[in-house]
Amino acid sequence: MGKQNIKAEILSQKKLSADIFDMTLNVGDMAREAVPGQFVSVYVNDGSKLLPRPVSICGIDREQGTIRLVYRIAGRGTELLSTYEAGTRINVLGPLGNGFTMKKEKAILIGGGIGIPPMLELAKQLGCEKNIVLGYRDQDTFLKEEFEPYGDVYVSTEDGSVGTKGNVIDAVREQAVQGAVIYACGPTPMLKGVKAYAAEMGLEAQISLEERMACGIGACLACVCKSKEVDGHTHVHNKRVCKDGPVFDAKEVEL
Amino acid sequence: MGKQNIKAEILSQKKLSADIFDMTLNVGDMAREAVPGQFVSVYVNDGSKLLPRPVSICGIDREQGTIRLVYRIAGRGTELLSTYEAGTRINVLGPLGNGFTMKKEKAILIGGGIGIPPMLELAKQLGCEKNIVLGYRDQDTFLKEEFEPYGDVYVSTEDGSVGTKGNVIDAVREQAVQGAVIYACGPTPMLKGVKAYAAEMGLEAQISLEERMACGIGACLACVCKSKEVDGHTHVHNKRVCKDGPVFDAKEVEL
Amino acid sequence: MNLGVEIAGVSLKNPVTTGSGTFGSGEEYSEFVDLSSLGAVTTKGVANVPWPGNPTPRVAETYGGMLNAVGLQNPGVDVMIKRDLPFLKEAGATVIVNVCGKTTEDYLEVVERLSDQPADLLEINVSCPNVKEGGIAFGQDPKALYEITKAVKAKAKQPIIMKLSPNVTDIKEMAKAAEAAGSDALSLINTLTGMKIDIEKRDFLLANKTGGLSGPAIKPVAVRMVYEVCSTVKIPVIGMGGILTAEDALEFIMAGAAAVAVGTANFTDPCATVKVIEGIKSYMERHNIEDIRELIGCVK
Amino acid sequence: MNLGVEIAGVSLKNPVTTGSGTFGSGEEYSEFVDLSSLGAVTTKGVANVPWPGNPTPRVAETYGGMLNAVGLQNPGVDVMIKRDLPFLKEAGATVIVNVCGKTTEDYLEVVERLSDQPADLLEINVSCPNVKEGGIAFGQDPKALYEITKAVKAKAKQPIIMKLSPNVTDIKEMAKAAEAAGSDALSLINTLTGMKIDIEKRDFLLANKTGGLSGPAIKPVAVRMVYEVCSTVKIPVIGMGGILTAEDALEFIMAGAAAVAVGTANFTDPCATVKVIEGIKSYMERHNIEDIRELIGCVK
Ligand SMILES: Cc1cc2nc3c(=O)[nH]c(=O)nc-3n(C[C@H](O)[C@H](O)[C@H](O)COP(=O)(O)OP(=O)(O)OC[C@H]3O[C@@H](n4cnc5c(N)ncnc54)[C@H](O)[C@@H]3O)c2cc1C
Ligand SMILES: Cc1cc2nc3c(=O)[nH]c(=O)nc-3n(C[C@H](O)[C@H](O)[C@H](O)COP(=O)(O)OP(=O)(O)OC[C@H]3O[C@@H](n4cnc5c(N)ncnc54)[C@H](O)[C@@H]3O)c2cc1C
Ligand SMILES: Cc1cc2nc3c(=O)[nH]c(=O)nc-3n(C[C@H](O)[C@H](O)[C@H](O)COP(=O)(O)O)c2cc1C
Ligand SMILES: Cc1cc2nc3c(=O)[nH]c(=O)nc-3n(C[C@H](O)[C@H](O)[C@H](O)COP(=O)(O)O)c2cc1C
Ligand code: FES
Ligand code: FES
Repeated sequence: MGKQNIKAEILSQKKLSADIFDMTLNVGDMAREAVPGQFVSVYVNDGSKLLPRPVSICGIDREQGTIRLVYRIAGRGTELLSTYEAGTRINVLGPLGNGFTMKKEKAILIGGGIGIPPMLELAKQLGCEKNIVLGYRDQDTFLKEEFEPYGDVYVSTEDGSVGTKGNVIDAVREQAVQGAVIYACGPTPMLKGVKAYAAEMGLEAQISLEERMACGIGACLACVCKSKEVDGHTHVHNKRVCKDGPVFDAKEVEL
Repeated sequence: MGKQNIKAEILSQKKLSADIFDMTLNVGDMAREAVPGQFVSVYVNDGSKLLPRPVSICGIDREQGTIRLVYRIAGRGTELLSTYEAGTRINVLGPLGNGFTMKKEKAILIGGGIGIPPMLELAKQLGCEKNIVLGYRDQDTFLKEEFEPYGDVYVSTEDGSVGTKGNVIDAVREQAVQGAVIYACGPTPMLKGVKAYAAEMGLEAQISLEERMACGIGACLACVCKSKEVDGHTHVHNKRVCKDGPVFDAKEVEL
Repeated sequence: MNLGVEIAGVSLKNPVTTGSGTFGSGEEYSEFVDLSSLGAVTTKGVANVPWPGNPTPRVAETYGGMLNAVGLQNPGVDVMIKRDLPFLKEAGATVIVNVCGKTTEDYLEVVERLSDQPADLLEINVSCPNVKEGGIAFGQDPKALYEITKAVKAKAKQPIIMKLSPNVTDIKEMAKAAEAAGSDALSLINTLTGMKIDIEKRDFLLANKTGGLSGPAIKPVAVRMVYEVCSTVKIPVIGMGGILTAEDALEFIMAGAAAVAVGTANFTDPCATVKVIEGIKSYMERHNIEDIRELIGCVK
Repeated sequence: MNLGVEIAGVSLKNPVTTGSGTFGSGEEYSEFVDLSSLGAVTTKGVANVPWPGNPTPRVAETYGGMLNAVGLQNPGVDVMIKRDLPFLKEAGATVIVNVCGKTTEDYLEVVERLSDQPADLLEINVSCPNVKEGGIAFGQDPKALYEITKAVKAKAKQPIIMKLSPNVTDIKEMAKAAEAAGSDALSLINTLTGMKIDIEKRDFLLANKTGGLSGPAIKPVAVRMVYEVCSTVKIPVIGMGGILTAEDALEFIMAGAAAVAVGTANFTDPCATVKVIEGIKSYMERHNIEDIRELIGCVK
């Protein structure tokens, strides 16, 4: 069945904090196809905007056929999205990308900032023992409580208001967080830190990257990252974040 | 006080017939400034559309501070407008143009198609004796009942389903409609007919013209019509429909 | 906080003027905008004699933009001198008079008539795509542009701003020609030539067939050209093309424009110019910028 | 009802193809579109050897459009022959292979390698603004365009379509040069060179600084150029630039295009091509048009 291009109804839209919103979409079969770490392309209802907004899937309800998206207002598109009330219908293309490869080994889940949402569905679905590290700017620790049922939760904040002062790797070191496989999503500087830490500790790390996109399905070659191996498409060293990723083995990519 | 540029709330939106809609807007002071025959520039909430849609004022409630617009879906802009529910806020610039000069002499009000709406407020405000002639395509005689309190109403339809088969001038002749001043709004071929009839009968005729607009306030010189006299702005023979009109003495303009 | 900029020795209290032809003579917009609060008012193009312009329809909406083929309807320089300039000066506006013509002589006649008038700057439109002899020929050939610039500069008492057409292969060549001939400043872009077809009527939407495309649709082309020109010449540039918001204006300024003009946006919101100025101020406050000139050309 | 058209002796079952570079090799979109239902699939530009393309960010959204500076990343003609052409033929598609190069020799090498391959038409991209040596120099000078067209035509086994750049003063000159050199057809427009600045970061949004502007924003320019070219040359034209809907496609057809390409719209809706075809059909039904060819160039 694969990817679908549908008009989805917004079932709920909530403000989680100053600039973070939480939206549930009725997407039918798309929910049954989706796996943690995948994303969807969301189209806003304004003629001046032609390109989709890629947003990670934060929650999947296969039975209800719904997905949950948690997003930050980053510009006009996400701002518009946040104004849509329940009942509004928007175009959604998905599920896109590869998602995380769920391993049996003890896991460290690391989410930073707006990279936290996709880790939630992963936390739910990963069958193994989990430690969860969440990095925030300040005391606005959105989604934190929702992670608590799934493992031990460690927090870092840039301003030190909650948990370890510093970044997620500071928290991992300070709290001596243990695990064999790291799953991570967050801003590039954080992912660089994760990659270095994993290399240092000899751990496997699956990291979810971000890049500007157009098609979202691997056709336009907008969203490439530098890869160690030649890529399957162009046979250079450019993997497509939207199709070959967004999740990559940290060893595979240059950041 | 003059023209205003406001964000107005839609108080009601009703479908009058297949493609005709009836909208009331809360415009505050703008309603107190408006006179019959003036129009407003309506902006639709879609980034791909920058120019306003000029729409004649069909009703004015000075006390409530509301105006009523009756419009036909002619393209994407008016289609979008028709989807907005009560509570939606849209940008409105107005009141624009000159409006009809209300005379004391017995009047013939002539409206054709989507030129009918502006005649309604004129019918209400004109103090004198009135005959009203309305031209429709077919039996969809929108607004007809609302004219009945203000004078004798004659109807023409293109398909002959109601009243005189033919155009408004056919109805005027067939019914020997009497009056000293004609006030008319409708498509250009109809206005040509009105102009010719008025000349033939030696009557004064005030006709409301339509032209593609950009600024709506007389600055861009998009919306000119050929005038007999040199115009006040450019001193050629181009009067601006949005500012010098939309209502002109039929003798003044070439159609 | 300083918003003032200088164009060829003339001080503008802020970098925001109006796109010629989109703001009339200023009078029509004075109901919405305090004209003295603008950096300058740029008037509709004026010729030596009145021009009736093109047949209607003269405008058509396009996706994120519009086409116009007004064809430079204007009352001629005498009416401008008698009616519009006194009005603008009375209103406290700094004034850029946009000048159009069919022949070099037409341009020179207007420039001469304006020599003792309270016009602060003259913008020479050699780039109107809507009139066969409306100057576009001057604006698409560097040699012709050089010649007319030279001739106008020799006659003009006010500093001159040559207004460039984007309908060229290499805008840098054009800018260099105008600079070499003595132009005091440049403005760009004028409209891109475009067309719209009414598929129901199977006819052109504009009576003139083609028209000039303006509005936010063209902004990326305009910013690119302003950047290219500012990297090439030393004279100041007034940037325009699709500015709707302060953010848009700042793109031009960072690309190197010393001032910007708001055109089509006036039709979408008659208060657009004022909002752009306010928005620039709050950007500067937010980023602790003392002087707008720090931002001019800051992106290289 | 006939929707079929002919380009240089090749029959397309309908006039709708894809904009090179916006539809990959067709494979990615085959989940959404039955490739055999399109008039043709036009592939991403292919060079003699793999090209890595430009650094990221490679795309930026603009008002009613987008900028791209992908820089012609492509796997080279060998992979195209081994992987993409068999896939497309298996899928039943008519195929237009878009060819790019840095030097004349590069182009000739690709064209030669394709001579015995199941490519129905070759589209020669001499108009990519995103690679210094990506052919744009060929596309902005009529003499250079004449030379490369002549050279490619001499080698090509398939009919060739020269793809023109809109970043020129006079598109008619370019079209005439390509026709005179023997091009079998023309396609236009490629993207307009543009720029976007991130005013918060005070930097260019694209790593390449400039990119190619596409999408509905540019449609009026594209329709105008297609009209001008169709009024100038006799060879068929594939029109493109901002087609989102069947109405947009019909504008190009009425302006004279024998076929059209849907580009950026694929990113807004992966089924855009199919919807354009359906929309053209229903327009023809509504207006009782038996043959699409009645509409080609019907507006004069
Ligand atoms: C795979 C992936 C998953 C993502 N998941 C989430 C998520 O779960 N929650 C969330 O809040 N954000 C997420 N983002 C970032 C999100 O896509 C951007 O914040 C959003 O597109 C910004 O749109 P805008 O209109 O508000 O901003 P604008 O800056 O106005 O957007 C203009 C254009 O740039 C693109 N763009 C802007 N910022 C980014 C960005 N950081 N990455 C990619 N494209 C961008 C937009 O899609 C649009 O095309 C994700 C990005 C990617 C690539
Ligand atoms: C003074 C005046 C008063 C009007 N009063 C009414 C009224 O009371 N009720 C009503 O239904 N219609 C009225 N119209 C016509 C109305 O403005 C158009 O039907 C409407 O603008 C179409 O917009 P659209 O987006 O649906 O069509 P589109 O064709 O998509 O519009 C594209 C552009 O063309 C302009 N345009 C399209 N048709 C016309 C037209 N006939 N006249 C002027 N501009 C046009 C639009 O404003 C827009 O800028 C009036 C027009 C004028 C000039
Ligand atoms: C209706 C209209 C009339 C115009 N008239 C003139 C003119 O008389 N002289 C001139 O130099 N430019 C004229 N222009 C061009 C504008 O001044 C400006 O260069 C162009 O529209 C790009 O800016 P914008 O996108 O902000 O409108 C006109 C533009 C429009 C839309
Ligand atoms: C992401 C992207 C990549 C493109 N790559 C190519 C290419 O490889 N070769 C080419 O000739 N044109 C290329 N183009 C140009 C398109 O084929 C087309 O000419 C242009 O985008 C205008 O059409 P549109 O507005 O429908 O997109 C590309 C355009 C985009 C947006
Ligand atoms: S967004 Fe098009 S290839 Fe990734
Ligand atoms: S619409 Fe601008 S002058 Fe009338």
